Amino acid sequence: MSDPYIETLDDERIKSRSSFREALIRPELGGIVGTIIVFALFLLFASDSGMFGSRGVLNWSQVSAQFMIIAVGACLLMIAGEFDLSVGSMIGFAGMMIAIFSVTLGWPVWIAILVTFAITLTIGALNGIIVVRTGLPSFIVTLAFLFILRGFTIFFPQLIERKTIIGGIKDAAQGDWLGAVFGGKILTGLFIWFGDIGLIETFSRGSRKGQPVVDGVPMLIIWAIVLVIIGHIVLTKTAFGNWIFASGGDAQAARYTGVPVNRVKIVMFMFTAFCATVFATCQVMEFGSAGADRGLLKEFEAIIAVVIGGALLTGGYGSVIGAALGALIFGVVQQGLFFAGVESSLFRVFLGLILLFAVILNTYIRRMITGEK
Amino acid sequence: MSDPYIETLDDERIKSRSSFREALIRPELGGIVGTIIVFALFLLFASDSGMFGSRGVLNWSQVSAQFMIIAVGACLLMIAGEFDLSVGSMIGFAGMMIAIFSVTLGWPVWIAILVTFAITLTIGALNGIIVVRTGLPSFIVTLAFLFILRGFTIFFPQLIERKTIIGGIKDAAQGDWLGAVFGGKILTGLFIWFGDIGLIETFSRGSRKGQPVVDGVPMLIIWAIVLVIIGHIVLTKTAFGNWIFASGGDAQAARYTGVPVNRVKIVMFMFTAFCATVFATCQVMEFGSAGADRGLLKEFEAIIAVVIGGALLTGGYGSVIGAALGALIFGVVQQGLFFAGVESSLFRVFLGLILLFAVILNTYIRRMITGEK
Amino acid sequence: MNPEHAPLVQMKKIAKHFGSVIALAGVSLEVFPGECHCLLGDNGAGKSTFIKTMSGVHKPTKGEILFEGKPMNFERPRDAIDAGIATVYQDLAMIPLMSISRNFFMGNEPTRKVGPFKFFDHEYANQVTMEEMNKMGISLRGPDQAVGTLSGGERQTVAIARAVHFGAKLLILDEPTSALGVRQTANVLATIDKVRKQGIAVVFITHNVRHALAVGDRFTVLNRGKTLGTAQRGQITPDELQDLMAGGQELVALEGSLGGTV
Amino acid sequence: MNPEHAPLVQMKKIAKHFGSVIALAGVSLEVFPGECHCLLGDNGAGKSTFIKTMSGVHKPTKGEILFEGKPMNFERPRDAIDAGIATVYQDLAMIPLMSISRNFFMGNEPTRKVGPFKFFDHEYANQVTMEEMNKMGISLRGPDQAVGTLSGGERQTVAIARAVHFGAKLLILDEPTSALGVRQTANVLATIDKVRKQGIAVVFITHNVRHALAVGDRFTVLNRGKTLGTAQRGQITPDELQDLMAGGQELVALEGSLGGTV
Amino acid sequence: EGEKYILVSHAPDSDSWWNTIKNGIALAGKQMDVEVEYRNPPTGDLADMARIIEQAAASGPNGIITTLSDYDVLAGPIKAAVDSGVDVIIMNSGTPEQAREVGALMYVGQPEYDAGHAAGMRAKGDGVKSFLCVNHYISSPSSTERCQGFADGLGVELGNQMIDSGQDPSEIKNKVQAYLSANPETDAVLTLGPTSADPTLLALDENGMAGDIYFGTFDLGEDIVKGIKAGTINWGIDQQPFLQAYLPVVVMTNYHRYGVLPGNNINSGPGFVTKDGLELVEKYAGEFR
Ligand SMILES: Nc1ncnc2c1ncn2[C@@H]1O[C@H](COP(=O)(O)OP(=O)(O)OP(=O)(O)O)[C@@H](O)[C@H]1O
Ligand SMILES: Nc1ncnc2c1ncn2[C@@H]1O[C@H](COP(=O)(O)OP(=O)(O)OP(=O)(O)O)[C@@H](O)[C@H]1O
Ligand SMILES: [Mg+2]
Ligand SMILES: [Mg+2]
Repeated sequence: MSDPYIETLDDERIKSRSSFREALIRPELGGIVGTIIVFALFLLFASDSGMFGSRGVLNWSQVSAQFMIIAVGACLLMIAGEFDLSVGSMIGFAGMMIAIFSVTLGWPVWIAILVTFAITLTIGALNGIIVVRTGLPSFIVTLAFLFILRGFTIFFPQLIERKTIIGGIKDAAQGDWLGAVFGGKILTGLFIWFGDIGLIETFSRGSRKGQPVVDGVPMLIIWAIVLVIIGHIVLTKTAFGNWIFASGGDAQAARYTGVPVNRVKIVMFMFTAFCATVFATCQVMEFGSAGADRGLLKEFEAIIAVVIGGALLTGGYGSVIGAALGALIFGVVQQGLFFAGVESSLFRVFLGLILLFAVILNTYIRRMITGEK
Repeated sequence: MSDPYIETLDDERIKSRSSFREALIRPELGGIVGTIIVFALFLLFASDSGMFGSRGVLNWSQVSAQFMIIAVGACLLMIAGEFDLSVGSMIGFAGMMIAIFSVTLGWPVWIAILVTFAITLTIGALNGIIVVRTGLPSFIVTLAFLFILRGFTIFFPQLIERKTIIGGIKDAAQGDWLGAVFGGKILTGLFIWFGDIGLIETFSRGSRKGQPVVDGVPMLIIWAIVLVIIGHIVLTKTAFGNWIFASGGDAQAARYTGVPVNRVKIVMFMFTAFCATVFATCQVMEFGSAGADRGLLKEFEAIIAVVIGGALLTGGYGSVIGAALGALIFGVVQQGLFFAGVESSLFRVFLGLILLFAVILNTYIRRMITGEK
Repeated sequence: MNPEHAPLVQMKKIAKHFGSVIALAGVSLEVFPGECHCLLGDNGAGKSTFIKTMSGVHKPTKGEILFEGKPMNFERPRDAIDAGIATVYQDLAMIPLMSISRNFFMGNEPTRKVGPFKFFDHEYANQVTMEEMNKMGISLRGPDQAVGTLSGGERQTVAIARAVHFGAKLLILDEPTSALGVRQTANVLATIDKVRKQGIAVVFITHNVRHALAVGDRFTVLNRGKTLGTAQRGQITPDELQDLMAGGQELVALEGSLGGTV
Repeated sequence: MNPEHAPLVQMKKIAKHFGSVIALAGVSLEVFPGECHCLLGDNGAGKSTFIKTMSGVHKPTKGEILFEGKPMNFERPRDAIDAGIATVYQDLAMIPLMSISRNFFMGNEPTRKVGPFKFFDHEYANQVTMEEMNKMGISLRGPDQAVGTLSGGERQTVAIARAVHFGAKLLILDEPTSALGVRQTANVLATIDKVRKQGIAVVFITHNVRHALAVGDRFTVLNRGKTLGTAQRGQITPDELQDLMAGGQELVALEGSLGGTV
Repeated sequence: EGEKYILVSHAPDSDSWWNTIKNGIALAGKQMDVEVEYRNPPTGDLADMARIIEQAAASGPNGIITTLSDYDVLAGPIKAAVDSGVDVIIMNSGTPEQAREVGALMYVGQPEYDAGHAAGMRAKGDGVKSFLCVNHYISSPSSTERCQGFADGLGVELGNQMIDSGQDPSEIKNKVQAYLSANPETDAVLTLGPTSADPTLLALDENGMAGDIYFGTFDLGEDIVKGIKAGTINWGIDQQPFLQAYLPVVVMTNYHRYGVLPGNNINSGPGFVTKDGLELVEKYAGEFR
């Protein structure tokens, strides 16, 4: 046979496409475009509302960071071809477990947190095992867990403490090393110095007069960044990442070629549970209480962030960076509407419209990538 | 070629299967078994609680009928391969529209109802058009509408009346013919006679002393029965029913053979919206007010009923009778737990467990039918 | 074959682009009533894409389709079916979860009137399905068996039987024999022959030169989105055809080591 | 072919039932190293089912599998792959949304160590993929093209190239040539020939007698879940083989009207 | 002896304020030696609640204690229950007039609009001119009434001063912060219960407005009591939910056993809880207070 390399290099059946356009079309393009649009709009309409002051930035960063934490888990799971409707209930459940262990039972907070992680990871694995063993759609299985976990989250504290909010975790977590990993702040020294040299504003009145308005980076944001980076590397740069894509693209085909699809899916369900528990722990440590209604509808918010970020609901396609941008868009829009003073009940309408707009944009981009019609 | 008919009649490659077993395995078998189990359990544990008294029966029949109305729509839509998360928001929205038209704007109730149906059917069609035109998953599109419709349902009455509940519809609907079709009762004469001959209890005091406690069959139940029958006939006995199966089974293949898949799907979205509006209208006519929180989570309840009834979440398989039985199970369990005096926060736990149990049973049955492994 | 007849279908300079991919770069073809027109060519040559423009699945990017002399603009497969074009696709149009008879009549459901209402006539459908499948040499367990439980070849046979049963003026078969056993293949070829003799035009895509020569009246070879020309039966030897199909490449070395034409 | 060798695989009285369907009713077979064993038979004869029990996809209902003399109990395809069995399935194991090179190395990802971590070596994967595909005579636009945009034949070539590249002691090909053009078919047959000469055992399923005769050393014919026996190359004429494959039915009438063996 | 009473609320399962109610009814049940049950629509859908009242009546209790959060929806089922011989007491939401109309024995509770109005008057006296109402339960009519009453008490338009905060604490916290930094001239914050008060406290802590901005809240909870103690919260309006649950059981039991009935409705609130006299409140906050 003649050397076919030459043939490869130019094929008359391909219309030329500029390398600029080539570089542009990637799963996260929709997220990037969306982020630019959103920031441009709010800079235009809400720049004088304090949204881009240091406190404002911290404000929407925290909201976005929360979304990011659960979006990373949901994103990898969705790429692996499943999704998890029990994320919200899991958040409520995990918080309640930590509260019961540390306040009611009086365990040290770090033990309470570790035991809770063990429990939620087990539940995540159970979700996964049921899905892969029975072949049922994860929608149904995790919907069942949505109800079961929420039911227990309401039932347990009532049975034990006769209330559905358990407080006092802040006192219990005082000086606890693991508590600080979730609820603390870092770089406080730096920010106080920023405040001293006038780089950021200081409080002009109230109990904390003279202190900088932002006194550190909450661990919540650190967790979000770390999870996004790890998720991105695992997905794109490792063999396991290839398995995630394969399991979501076509589980049967992946199984035929020896990818341990069941293991991949179960691990992803566990990772989603892990992210939900990180979310819950950060929240409990920040607010010092756990309530039975925590996390309501968070599963949808995670899925929305992921989908805005360009992932395919049916699996096999997506990007963690995209999901993180989706979470950022979500957080900025939600808070931005408040800064801009838009009637707050219209937030839902905006959310729906953004979601629609984002998925349509993403579909267009994906078609350009895969060349489908 | 030799006549191949003989060959067909007995094939050595098929293990014999009793005709009894053959007759048993049908999509609704899971629903039938579930219904029997549920009734047996409650007859055992809650028979002295008034659950099977005339008022008790009416109570769970009404709840089941409500579920049935939305389950029929969700069932046909699911068999056609899509689903609709905006059902709950649609219920709230439709009720609110009727209230605004008839109370705030003072239109005759029948006009208010007809205009509302026109609006919701248009929204249903819009849902469908977006889904088929863009090829986006209906999960996402209808999730967007879940937020958009709920947002408007909260926003409009606040804008107009500064509250989130609009009452006074009962007065407006007094003597309205279309109002009675949704909110009336039939067979009242028969029930009064039942009361007179002592077949059912009568009120012991108050303004209705001597009247039977159940004074007729609410139109809600009639609507449920009619919708189930029509849905069943259309699905199994008409060409359109074949198209519904085909569209859900494999839209591409159906399109190739000339099935108007897009039209089928859009019509099914409209039918789902129709069912949601019937639900809302019955509710508004019965209770006389529309609130912004009506219908919350009803989309899940509809999907759960359909899935308990044996339909396949991925489309192409299911039965309306099954969905109706699923709704019956759902309603009886929900109200039955109240009758049995079970701690109400555990209701969700039960719901989750029943859902899991039902789908596993159904999967087993479906595998027997299709012979998959 | 009657070349003096007016052609049933005329495809004129059909081009089809998918995004940046040029699948067809101007292919022309005529199909006459009562002829079996074989479409041959390498993998990826564009055969499936070409017949999909004929059956209304794809809209051509450029070019014109004349059906019975009139320009046709198929918006969807339904239009082509209504015009009288029946197609068996390479990726079969079958719904695995539905029964064989429901699949068979999908889109062409037989109905029975009861009062003002029309109902699907299941009995008739079951009966016809059993008969047609038996004619193709496949014995079914029953017409209500789910298609998903059939083997690949059995499914293909259902698809062909369906197209033949509703077969209109033009029957398009996209590699119908590729998954078939010898007996089924013979049946399909015999069916093509029978259909052609009834005056129906057939477009038959295959990679198998022998199958093509067995039933073909004319042969058009596609290569990389372009046509290499059309030959009459008898004007071309099997070896020439084979050479054309392989894109004119030298296969001598390979063939030698494997003992003759493959 | 070395019949005096110990067989690589021995399948003993394999039966497989799906619910009420009996797909295999006790099929036995031996495959020796370095031989190409052709598995032939009608549609629905059970060929795909049979090789799936060999490659760990299905667990046989009854029967025993010996691999290199030891009883094997494959729980999942991974086990078979690890034991050295590479398979190209009839329904290809390809992920349409993933790039060709990611598909190529799916389940066998090449890794590069960076400190304590192992990363997917994309560069190496891309390079190998391009090379292997070129060897099969397919020129790709680029290794990061999505598999979903390839034609059916192109996809099949990727699947075969993958199996050959990781090709272990036994290579199973389920109708690999059915969707292929002449050139690609020749390539595949040449590849089988090459692989066999390296001492690897090949199980080759086809409906095409000529393809079977071109490379096969032994021929086993399945019919309705049972084996009709195994023949050596040279012990059987093409016509006899054809007769066996069609289940012993008389095809004379048909063949006559269509001009010879189809 | 062994009478059965069912309390039906309109609250979704997860609403923590209703604990006190559950505890109150349980305690009364124990003390009076009667059987008590608590029922609520899981999602807070009032139409579902109507069905629950019908169900409760069908199960043949001696009495039903229920909220009347929407007269239109609930009047029918309650009247039917009364007519079939079940005694009803209205608690928490609704008004004394509506209770009389449906044929209930009495009304125990705090009319929401009036409570809001009283709070508004008090805040006006303290010099408040603008406020932010953090509504965590926008779809419930009674929460809107509280905000509306407060605005009317102050004598200002409600307008955009009520926000739909959602129920997630982080969202509430961040939304309050966002509103306050966009509208820094806001004089006062009004929250409608622990769900919105707790995160609001944290929000004010973080943006340095704690103790500086006027802060009033409905309903008590652990953190609210701490806030009052610390001076961050100026006052809490206590409607004493414990009494709303406890009293109807006691009243009905005695009515059924001995035929005695108080001659008037009982207003369990509004009582303003301030820094003074917090000890018991603190001890039992969230449980009986
Ligand atoms: N939807 C699509 N999007 C992008 N490219 C496509 C699409 N469909 C086909 N192609 C490309 O068009 C070319 C022609 O494909 P087509 O399926 O028509 O080939 P074919 O001649 O039928 O090949 P085979 O014999 O393998 O079936 C191929 O290179 C294929 O990759
Ligand atoms: N998962 C399954 N469930 C039920 N029946 C099955 C299943 N898989 C295969 N069968 C049946 O087993 C029989 C053998 O099928 P198989 O796919 O092995 O045939 P084959 O020889 O590969 O045919 P072909 O040449 O058409 O590919 C067929 O009758 C088929 O209907
Ligand atoms: Mg093709
Ligand atoms: Mg096969």
